[in-house]
Amino acid sequence: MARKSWMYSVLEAVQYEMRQDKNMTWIFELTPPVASNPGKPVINLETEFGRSRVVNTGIDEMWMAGCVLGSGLAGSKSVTYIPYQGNCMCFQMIQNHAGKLRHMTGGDAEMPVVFILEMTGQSPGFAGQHSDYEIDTYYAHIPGVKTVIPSTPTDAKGMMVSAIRDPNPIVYLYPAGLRSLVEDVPDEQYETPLDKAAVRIEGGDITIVGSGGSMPEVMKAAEQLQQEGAGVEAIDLRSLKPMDTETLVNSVQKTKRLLTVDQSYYTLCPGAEVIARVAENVDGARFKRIAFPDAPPPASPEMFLWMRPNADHVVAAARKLLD
Amino acid sequence: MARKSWMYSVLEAVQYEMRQDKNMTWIFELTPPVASNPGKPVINLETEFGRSRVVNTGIDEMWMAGCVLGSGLAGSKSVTYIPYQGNCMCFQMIQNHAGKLRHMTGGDAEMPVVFILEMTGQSPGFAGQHSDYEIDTYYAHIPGVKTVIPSTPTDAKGMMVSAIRDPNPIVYLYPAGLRSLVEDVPDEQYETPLDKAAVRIEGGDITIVGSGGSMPEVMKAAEQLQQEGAGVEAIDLRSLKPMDTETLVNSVQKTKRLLTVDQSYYTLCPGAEVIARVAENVDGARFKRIAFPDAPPPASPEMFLWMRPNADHVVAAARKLLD
Amino acid sequence: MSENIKFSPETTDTSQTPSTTRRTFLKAFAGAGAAVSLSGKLAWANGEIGFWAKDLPPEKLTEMFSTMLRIRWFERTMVDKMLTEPGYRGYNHFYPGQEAVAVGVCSALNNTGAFEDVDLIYSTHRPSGHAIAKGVDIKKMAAEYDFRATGLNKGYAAEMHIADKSVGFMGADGMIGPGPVMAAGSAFAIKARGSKQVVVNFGGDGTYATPAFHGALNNAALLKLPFIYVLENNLYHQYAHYSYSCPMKDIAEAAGPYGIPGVVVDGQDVLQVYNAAKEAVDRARAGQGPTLIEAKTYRYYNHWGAPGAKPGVLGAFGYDPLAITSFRPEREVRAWLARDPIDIFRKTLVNWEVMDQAKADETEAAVKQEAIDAFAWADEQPLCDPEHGVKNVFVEGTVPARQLA
Amino acid sequence: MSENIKFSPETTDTSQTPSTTRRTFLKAFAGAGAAVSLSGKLAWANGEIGFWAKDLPPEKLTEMFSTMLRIRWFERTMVDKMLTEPGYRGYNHFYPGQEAVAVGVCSALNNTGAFEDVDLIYSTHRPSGHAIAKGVDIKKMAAEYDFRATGLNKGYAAEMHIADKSVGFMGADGMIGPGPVMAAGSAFAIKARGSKQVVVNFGGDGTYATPAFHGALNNAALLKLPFIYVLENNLYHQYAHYSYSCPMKDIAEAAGPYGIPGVVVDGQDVLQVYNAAKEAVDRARAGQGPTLIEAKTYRYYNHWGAPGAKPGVLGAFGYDPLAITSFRPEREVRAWLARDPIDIFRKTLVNWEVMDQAKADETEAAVKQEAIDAFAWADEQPLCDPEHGVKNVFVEGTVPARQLA
Ligand SMILES: Cc1ncc(C[n+]2csc(CCOP(=O)(O)OP(=O)(O)O)c2C)c(N)n1
Ligand SMILES: Cc1ncc(C[n+]2csc(CCOP(=O)(O)OP(=O)(O)O)c2C)c(N)n1
Ligand SMILES: [Mg+2]
Ligand SMILES: [Mg+2]
Repeated sequence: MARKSWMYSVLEAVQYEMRQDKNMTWIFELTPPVASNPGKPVINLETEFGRSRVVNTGIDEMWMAGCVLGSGLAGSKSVTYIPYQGNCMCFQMIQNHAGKLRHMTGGDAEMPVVFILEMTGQSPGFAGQHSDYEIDTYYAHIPGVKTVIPSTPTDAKGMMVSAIRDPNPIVYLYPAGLRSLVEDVPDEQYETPLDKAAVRIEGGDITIVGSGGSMPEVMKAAEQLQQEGAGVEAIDLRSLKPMDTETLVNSVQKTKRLLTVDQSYYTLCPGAEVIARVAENVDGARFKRIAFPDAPPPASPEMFLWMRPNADHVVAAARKLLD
Repeated sequence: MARKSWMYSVLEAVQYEMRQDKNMTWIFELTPPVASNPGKPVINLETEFGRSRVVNTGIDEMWMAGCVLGSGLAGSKSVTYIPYQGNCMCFQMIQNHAGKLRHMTGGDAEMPVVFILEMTGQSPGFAGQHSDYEIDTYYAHIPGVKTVIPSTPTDAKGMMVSAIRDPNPIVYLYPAGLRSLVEDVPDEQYETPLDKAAVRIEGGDITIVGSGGSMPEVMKAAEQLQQEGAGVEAIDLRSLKPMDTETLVNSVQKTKRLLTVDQSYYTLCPGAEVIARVAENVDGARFKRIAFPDAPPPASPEMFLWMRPNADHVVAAARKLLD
Repeated sequence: MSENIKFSPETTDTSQTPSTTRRTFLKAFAGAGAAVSLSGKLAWANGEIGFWAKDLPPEKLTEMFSTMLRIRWFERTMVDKMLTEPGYRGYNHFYPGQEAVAVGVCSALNNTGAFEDVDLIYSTHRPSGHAIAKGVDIKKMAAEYDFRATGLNKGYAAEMHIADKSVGFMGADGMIGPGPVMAAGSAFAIKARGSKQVVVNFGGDGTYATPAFHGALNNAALLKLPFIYVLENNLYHQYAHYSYSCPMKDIAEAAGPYGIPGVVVDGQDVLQVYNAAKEAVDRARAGQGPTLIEAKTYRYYNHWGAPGAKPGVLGAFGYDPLAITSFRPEREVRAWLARDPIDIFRKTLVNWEVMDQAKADETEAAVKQEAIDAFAWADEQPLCDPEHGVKNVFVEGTVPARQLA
Repeated sequence: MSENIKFSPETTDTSQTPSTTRRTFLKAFAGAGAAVSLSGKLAWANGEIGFWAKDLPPEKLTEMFSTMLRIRWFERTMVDKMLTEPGYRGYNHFYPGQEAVAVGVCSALNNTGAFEDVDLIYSTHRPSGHAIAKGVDIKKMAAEYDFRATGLNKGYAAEMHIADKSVGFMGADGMIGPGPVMAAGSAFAIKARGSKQVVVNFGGDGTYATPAFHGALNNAALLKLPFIYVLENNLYHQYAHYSYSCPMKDIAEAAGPYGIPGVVVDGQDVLQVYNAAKEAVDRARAGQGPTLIEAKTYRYYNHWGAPGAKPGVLGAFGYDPLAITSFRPEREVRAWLARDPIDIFRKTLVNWEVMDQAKADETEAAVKQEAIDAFAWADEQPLCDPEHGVKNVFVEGTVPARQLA
């Protein structure tokens, strides 16, 4: 156990698995699979495993996704790290091939592969294509892939281990805004389930559900609401598909109030699915949802920061539900 | 007014607009813009307007979408008809460019373009990539494009007229399973709004909401339920984005029961958004949702037809809500 | 740098060089990654078949002949079924006319053994020929095409998504474009793990215009992958002539900038195809990287199904379903039927005394019966259990049946 | 069929042909869609600048010189601001080192008039040079880069998405790949409506590997569009040398199979670039279709922002942010600085007696002041109203503020 950054935690998981499995490969583009951490050896997958197994490519994310998919089909575990700028360039490959090949072939096709899809860090100032946070929905609607989104370094590592060991294609979303998180993360390999939401705080008055990039603000807001005396149950979805309906329903059975928080665009954001699942199963509850407006993120920090859901927005919405 | 097929109605709209605007172009791939209808002149856009304005291309749907987008940016109205096999090949072009350019440039970019995205006919027997009905969600989550989906030849024509005249980029979804519909369609040009749901049947006991390919089954089920004595309000969304929250909320205020029906995969299907919007605004209602399971469509007609939501499924679900 | 050798059906080689000398010449020639081919008339007489093919043992040649016939009769039996049995539900993108390509290529591959040893092929929406040439069982295919629970892929696939890993048949794919990228990805994994396998991607002339074409070739070239792109140029993608989507006459030219061999081959001559494939396979196995092979060929039927065909008659004629921009002329179909790959190969085999005419007929009759039996067997197979539709989404379990509230 | 002429910095043309004869020669040469270029030493002395450039009036040459300086000083002023003002929020993908490409190309275009007449350019994530060369106002750019409400795009764009239709600057785009496809689409519309405009797409060496590269060139070639792809090969895409993503030395070679001219040009010599662009523009306007121009060039700064740079010093050195696979050597930066496009052009202008050294210095000082004033003006501009973020999504109205419950 040591304090570790997000990327160090993830590459630790990958390094271990690549040492076990001599056939496993890693495809990257801009970001070399390198991480350092105080008091720990530098991890550099490229130099450790060599350029036949760890290779960068030109700006062709369709190739990156197709390459790991083809590797998986040919019997090798494979992972790719696709930068956020290309996270929709590979969309069709995952939607129409990774997601369907197993079923379409009656189980003949095997795809033990992981698509790490970076999402933007959502820093103010970048606008449109470099601050957008939207692909959670696109990828969670695809059948046949598991779409997961960790929000802590500990989960990032455990879910990476599970993703690599899972025989199914996994879309592993990585909101790069979380790259600055540091926490105690175990050194050994451990698996974190790919189908279970995490109840981060228990409480009886209101359920607040977020995922990935919205979790830090959800947690901040939950603390503030607790200080105001409200019993907040804060849930981190972690897996968008399959979605852990049971945990969600059990919570709202108890609280009768559900607030969802997304950085994704409002229309058809993951929160819509959360509300729909709960509304189908819990009578008499009340619902609210906040999300990024149905507008691309503008460059101006003034505009962007006003639009991006933050702890204040969460608190204000929760108060309305609690009234 | 004459009885017309879907495609004839649409091409009538396009032909008229292309005659008005000498700069307007049409890009196609497999399906030549040709339609015939009993008692009517054959419409053939390619021969009428010539191959400089109406042109087919190779199998490159990114080009098709980029070509109309670039045409619009350069000041020409343009429409493309993308076959269902390619309706995600062009995804990134619409998501990251058509949807964002106007906002990212502070209004400088103008895109008076229409992307007709064919969805499969969902005939049994084709499996995976040729029976899937899923893109409604992908495209409705994109900001900056209006995503519409007519379900009758009359709406198909009116919404095509509106789409061409709208200065914004429009994703015009076309569920090819509806191509066999024939009805009386006016000969003259008329506009059908791109932001209004249609209440197809009024009733006070239960609201059933569908769109596009699910509407024929919704209507069939509604008739049967009416015969059983239930007051069904059947709503056709028509526009997925912007979604007409007001019509939905008003209806469920009255009926207190909402059933959504989608051919799209369950998780994050349009019905999830419908339920979430209503649940945020109507207290004490009950909700149900049916949709295609989170599985690719299998080839076997036995499997596929069991999975595809039909009128019987709708009736059964409605009965449960009405109980 | 690339070596493009043009195939021109008009050329006639009048050289009478004895075959051993010719072999030396061809070896040098083929060393440059090229294969030449001539017209439809008996190739061997002019000596241009090449040395590899001539060295093949009679059993191998006979097997290649049988395989071509198996494809032909699997397809013809199915065409007739579609035309004569109104209740028959199967469909197909028929392959006849192109048999020499699938068989020529797959005969140069390793088709048996463990999954870690067998060569892999990726197919298209027109998979029957590739599958049969790779060794897929036609009974199971016939059952799959008719959505039977005991079909090759348990009724999930139908024609457009059949796959059979056990013989390295990685699957048909209904999309045009991504297949080659995945295939190159498999070649990447194979190189990374140090295996000697090679990967062949079959793709039509239609694949040329897809954005993926560039990605597959560029990355295969950069990483020197054991990857062979067999581009079956049957002149049309759906109903459009390839000149609508490709600015060059020989698509093999596209190999040039990538610095890989681009080879044009007569796709009606199985031995020419075999030679080109053998070169490419040897290169790939030796770590020398990818090859683009363009096989000039033709499909006798229309793009899809049996429209324009008559029971018992080979090919489809005169059917124009829409006001198509460029529909193929019937004379073109007849001209290509006159260069039938099975006829061409049969003549060569008889000429080489690998078999006589009677033996050839006997072989054909046996294969035809095998096809008829396969479809008859398929007809008896059970239909699928509807509820299995929610299985096989993931390796484990089922997904919920969301059509039921 | 394509005509590829190689640019080799080592070649020296020793011919002493007088310039009129040379002009005839070059005309014939250029008729084949080609431009040649030599080393960094004074080009005119050897006569290889070409006839178009020599015919340019002094005012035009002076304007080109000013524009190059405007780019240089806009960027240098901003670099220094980033390095010295901790509160400054703007950022940039700096263009210095490449000025000759933007200015050489845009000088061959029609940059004023109605939107139906002006030539269009599509830019990239590295847009300052293209924008300024096309005539965009630098005050408004400076304000936009600092997110001001009165900026070129009202603060919505920042650097990576600036656009100014009024001068045919169709916009920067933060994505690599789709731009060329849209640009070719604009060329399609232009051809369809019979306008004489041409469309230029700027793209880096990084664009070569994108799937869109194939689609843009293939469709432009097939439809003979008035489209020019200016590929600025500055050797790196982000931190990777182009040899990691491209198997050929001259990316212009990729034009070959499409049957369009592929021209290599010295991107440090604005007159060579102008000549190549002029040829391509003339071809395009005459309906002869697209051209691919590869300009060999270099960026003095790192991929993004000012790391490794010092205030008042041109270029960035020795900064390796990560354990990068191939980080550029500092010696390489210094070697390219020694062939500075502004120095090269200044020497030519002095030699041609278009201006003397004093006038050149004066011009530079004035332009530098203009840049300083632009950023000073920008500093005074109002910030954006937060609530405007939900405007400009559609032509009409606003979208709801969904962050508020
Ligand atoms: C991305 C995509 N767009 C369109 C189609 C529709 N389509 C199916 S087959 C085909 C033609 C393919 O032509 P070619 O590659 O030459 O193969 P052939 O049919 O001649 O064997 C097309 C356009 C598709 N399957 N995928
Ligand atoms: C599709 C996509 N993938 C990745 C990126 C990240 N990215 C931004 S600039 C760049 C390098 C571009 O290199 P090049 O085209 O040579 O232009 P240069 O920066 O040298 O001007 C990359 C990879 C992107 N913007 N878009
Ligand atoms: Mg073809
Ligand atoms: Mg570059």
